[in-house]
Amino acid sequence: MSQIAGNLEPYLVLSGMLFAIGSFGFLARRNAITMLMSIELMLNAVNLAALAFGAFIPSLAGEGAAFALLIIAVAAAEATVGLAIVIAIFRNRKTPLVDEYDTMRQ
Amino acid sequence: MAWNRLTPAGRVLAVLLPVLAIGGALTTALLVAFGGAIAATIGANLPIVRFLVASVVTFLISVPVAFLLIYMEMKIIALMNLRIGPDRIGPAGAVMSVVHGLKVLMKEDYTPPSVDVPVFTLAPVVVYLASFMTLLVIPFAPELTSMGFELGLLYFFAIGGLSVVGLMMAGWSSFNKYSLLGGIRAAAQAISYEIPLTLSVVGIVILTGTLSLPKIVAAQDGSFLDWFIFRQPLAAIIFFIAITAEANRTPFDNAEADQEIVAGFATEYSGMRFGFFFFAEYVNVFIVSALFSAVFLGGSNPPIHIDLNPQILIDLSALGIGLPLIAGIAPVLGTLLFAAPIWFASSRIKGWQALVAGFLIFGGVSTAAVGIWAFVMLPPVASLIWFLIKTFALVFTFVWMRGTLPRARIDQLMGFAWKWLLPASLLNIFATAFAVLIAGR
Amino acid sequence: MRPSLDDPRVAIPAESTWYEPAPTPQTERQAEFLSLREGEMFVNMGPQHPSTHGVLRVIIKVNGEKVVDLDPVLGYLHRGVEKLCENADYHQAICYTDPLEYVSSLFCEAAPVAAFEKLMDVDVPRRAQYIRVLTMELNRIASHTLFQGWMALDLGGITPILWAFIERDEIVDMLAALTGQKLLYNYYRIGGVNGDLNHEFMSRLGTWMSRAAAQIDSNLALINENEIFVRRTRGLGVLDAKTALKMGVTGPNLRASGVPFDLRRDRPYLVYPELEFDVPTRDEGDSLARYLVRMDEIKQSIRIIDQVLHEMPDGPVMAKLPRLLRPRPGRAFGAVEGPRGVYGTYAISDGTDQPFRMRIHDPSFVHLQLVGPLTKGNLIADTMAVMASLDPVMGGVDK
Amino acid sequence: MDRRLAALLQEKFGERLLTPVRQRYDESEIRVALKDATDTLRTLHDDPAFRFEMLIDLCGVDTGEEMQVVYHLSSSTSGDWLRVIVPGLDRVAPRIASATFMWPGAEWMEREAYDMFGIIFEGNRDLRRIYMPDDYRSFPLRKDFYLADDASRSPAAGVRNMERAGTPADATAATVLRKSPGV
Amino acid sequence: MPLPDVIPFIGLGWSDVLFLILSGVVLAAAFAVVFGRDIIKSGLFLILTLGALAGIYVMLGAAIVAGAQVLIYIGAISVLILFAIMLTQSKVAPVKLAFQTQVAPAALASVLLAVLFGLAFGSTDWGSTVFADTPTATGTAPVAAALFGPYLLAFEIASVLILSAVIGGLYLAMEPKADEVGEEGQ
Repeated sequence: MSQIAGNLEPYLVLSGMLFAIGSFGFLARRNAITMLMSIELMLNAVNLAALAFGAFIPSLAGEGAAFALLIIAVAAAEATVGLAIVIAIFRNRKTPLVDEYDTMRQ
Repeated sequence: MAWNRLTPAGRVLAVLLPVLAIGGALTTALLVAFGGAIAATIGANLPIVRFLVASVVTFLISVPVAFLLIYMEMKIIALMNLRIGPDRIGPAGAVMSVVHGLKVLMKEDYTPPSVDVPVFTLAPVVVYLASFMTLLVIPFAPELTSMGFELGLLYFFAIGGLSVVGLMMAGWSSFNKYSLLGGIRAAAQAISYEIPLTLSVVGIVILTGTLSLPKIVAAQDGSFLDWFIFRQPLAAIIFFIAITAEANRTPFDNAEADQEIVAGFATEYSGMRFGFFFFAEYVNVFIVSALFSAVFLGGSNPPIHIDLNPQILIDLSALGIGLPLIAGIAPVLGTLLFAAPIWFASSRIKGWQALVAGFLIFGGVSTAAVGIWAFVMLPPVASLIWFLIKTFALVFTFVWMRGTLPRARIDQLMGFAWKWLLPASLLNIFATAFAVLIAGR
Repeated sequence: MRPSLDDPRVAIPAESTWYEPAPTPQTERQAEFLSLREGEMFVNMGPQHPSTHGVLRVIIKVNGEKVVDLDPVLGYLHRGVEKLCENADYHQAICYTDPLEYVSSLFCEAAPVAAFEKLMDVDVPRRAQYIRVLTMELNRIASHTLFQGWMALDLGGITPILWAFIERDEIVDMLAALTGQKLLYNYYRIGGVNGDLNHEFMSRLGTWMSRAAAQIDSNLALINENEIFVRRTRGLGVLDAKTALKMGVTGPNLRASGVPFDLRRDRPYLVYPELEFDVPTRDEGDSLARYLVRMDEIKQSIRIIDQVLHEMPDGPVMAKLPRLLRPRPGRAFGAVEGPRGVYGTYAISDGTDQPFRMRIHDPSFVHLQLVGPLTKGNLIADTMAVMASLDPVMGGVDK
Repeated sequence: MDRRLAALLQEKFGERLLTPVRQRYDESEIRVALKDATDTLRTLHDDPAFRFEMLIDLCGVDTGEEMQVVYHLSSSTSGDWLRVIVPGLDRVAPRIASATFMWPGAEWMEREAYDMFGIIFEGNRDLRRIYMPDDYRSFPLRKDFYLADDASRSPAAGVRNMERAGTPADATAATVLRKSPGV
Repeated sequence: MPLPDVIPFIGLGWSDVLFLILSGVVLAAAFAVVFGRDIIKSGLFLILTLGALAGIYVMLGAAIVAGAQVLIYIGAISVLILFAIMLTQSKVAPVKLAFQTQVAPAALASVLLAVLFGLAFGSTDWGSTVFADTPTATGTAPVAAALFGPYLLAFEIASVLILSAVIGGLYLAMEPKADEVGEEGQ
């Protein structure tokens, strides 16, 4: 009936592509906040994989969602601290661009 | 052609009537031809149809609800201010808010040149969508819940929190400093108050063991002492304050504080896009009132159960041919009955005036009779009426607060959320959990 | 389309200069004001803004929500009344001054009338003096009740202003019965008042006096004990007595800082020395104190009216004066204590029928200077609370 | 009380007063020269015998021949009011020291006097137009600024403009309509 | 007459179409997040990505995770990110290139990563591990059992982490010098 949505692989492929996009953003963007957003994308990719495993492997029924919830909690903490760091650095250095965060050099 | 001589209304009618006639004929023909098939399809896909109908109905009732609340607010605040309020359009100005809506529709929908057009256009839609989508889970009555699914409360908080995204979009895209300040204020306020809002109902979730709103309402069945406002008073207070802030109402309406930042996020909006913000605010007031009455005031449960159990249900089918006769004769007779004493009462009253008055009185009396009959005989109607009474009592409270209180300052607002409401809600959770442990559930 | 901040192709200039070129600073102070530090921006309020009483424009330099600096821009209501008065004769000059402070215009008449009477050595009949005191105190109550409503309105409360308007309406109607005008009374004349008290005024006044105190108390109960109101005004915009004196502050704003300076007491005019009343003062000097001092003054005004009604003598209400007034050359300064402070008129006569120079001193003008110093470091919302508590009226500020 | 003030003023300032102390009703009036103005004000403010701590009013006066600056002071100890007139400012380039060093509240009143008369108060940090727009060129309360009806009845040839683009230096005595040198 | 299981002409099931639409939205919005020039739009597209992902979570039968996703990710984290953007992206914000100098190696690495994932998923023989043919809905009970059973320690550690994050965030975002004027109006 559902050739795509009924299988595990499409979800995993989507997760992998999302992770790759996120990693590109993390590596290539200069803006610290965009990098944080890319990290959120990667974490969501992991979430998606965990949920897919939980949905398709009966022995992991509860574990997938539990993992996803834990990841969301950790992501919230990460975002809070990350944004606080960005704002704190911004207050001193007046720029959100990471390649200008070269305090050690001066 | 006579087209040029037609008034605007006449032109509308000239187009509309043929369209309606042709459309009606086509629809009838289709129904006759495929009626059975359509009915079968609907019957086979009941959940999907139910969802679609619920969505459409929810969307449709959100507008009259907004109109009603706007009228209520205008009139109640006017009474508190010793003014008359709207009194010209309709009886006691009752149609005023509809006219407001029409006015908003007809105004120019101006887009300032420097705004970020897609975001600017999308923002009011997001706000309105977020507020009306939460209407889906409101348990008006046990039989009248659009979608009573298991995670109703979570859904409510999740979707309700989306509106702040729309406010921030509006604030940012308007390219106006007032809007930007309003958007930032809205975001800070929403993030801060969502936490005590969510935490305050955890005690109830512990007690009921469910996140489903119909089940929470069902858990308060019994007398009014079973309502959660008496079992969780602290949670009720926190929840009430937090929903006031979530709905951006006085004294927490800092996001659109007109004395400070003109209209906040809505400063650059006009026409229907402003109307969306405007309606969303009032729909929000209704929704948070409904949620409060469902969670804390027993929702559709009556305060005290009185088992009337009347057996006066008339079997209409037993009347046979008498039914259309009664339906045809009763209005005429009733109208004459009420008109006669009025006509006799004074010689200055003309016959047609007496007839009109009689017809109106008959209409009122028969509507009231049918309402009382339905209230007694049909449990959903009684539940709905109880639910609406509670909800509108809360709406009145919100309007009352707006008429009474000045606005809190933004730092006092944030400090209150973090320093008082959050610890209090945590305390409430601990106390509830402890009590459940002691009592052994 | 707005150019994107993140777009590498466009170099975006400072945000404040996108549409309106920044004005070139003319003074040291303005240069300091116009220099933005990191994270600061200008927010313009007015001349059309919900909380500026009249057409005041305030440019606020904010850092987030915090007000860093503030620059009021005046002149949107400037009519050149002083120049007009120099080109009118003495009677005409009085009615030019009427619309200055339109919420309490009797005081704006009283000051030039006092100055002109000094120039011409006129003795005002005692009954006229009593009538002036009576009407001025009524007008003071009208102004203070309106202030209460404004104060609440600027803090977001919408009801008190409509309740406050009950009293103001009644007083205004009363004065309209006496003077024929509801807003700009034009009642005082050099050497007396225009017409004796009439029956309608007296009967309305009697009815009103019988319930005034209770009614005003109930109005005060609307807002005085409100927790939000008190929290937003207490400790806000504290003005100490020394600064207040240096800044030339007068009236209730000065008395809220603890200086019992009241012209009615310290430099008596008309029949005030014969009347018994207190000068309410507060020591806190914050917005709440400024509000409460005004509310206390309402009660004292009712007390004064009561005494005036009991002691008013009979007699003429106008002194005998020639039709054409040509005072001797000289200078005179007439001052009255108004609801906002000292209204002064400095008149110079050169022997003709027109004042050679007529300087109008308005307290709102002085008090508006304080908005900047008092709001620095507070939030945007506090600007409104401070401005409302100083109670400037733009008609007087802009002359 | 007032007599005492007159004697005190006479004693303190002596020959610095341009005219004897004038008293009329409850007002006392002294005139000091431009060069003595700052010292006089400071003495009046600081001397424990006077303590004129409140500046009630500050204004400029154009007599048609010269500019004057008039201060109205109020004493915080005795309740006396004093008018200090500083006459003899040049009409072409009126300049006087600012009073903001003692009364910061004089700032706007000096701005107003500058706006209306073109009097430059040296030491005022914010001396710019207050009522008139920034690009306005003339000074409306000067006696060489005509109102419309003045312009029409003026004896000079033709119609004169109400607003004269220019600085105080552009004004000449011939354009002044109404002079009162005596006041 | 119920709706057909397979959409005519396309040959895909309803849930397949839904999945394709949602995953298309996810990928397109994620691309917009990463490649967007306007950072505030990147933030808005991030919200779109997360919302579409929540839809996929619902398809996977994890409604509670979807709710948490919307509540926490969209309602809190994204709004926080937008907030930070509004705070930091003032006029001195970048008038320069959006990408680092190593954009090409980064792209190469990401593509390699994607290929690697694809190879790994393709070559893995799930065989008997995957039983379900359609995603099985997860109620709240098994999640709670997992969270408070075997993963209790992880749960507690996460809560401690959040607490420390709150404290750390407060400390970092505090004003460098204590300027108490007008704070809290006390």
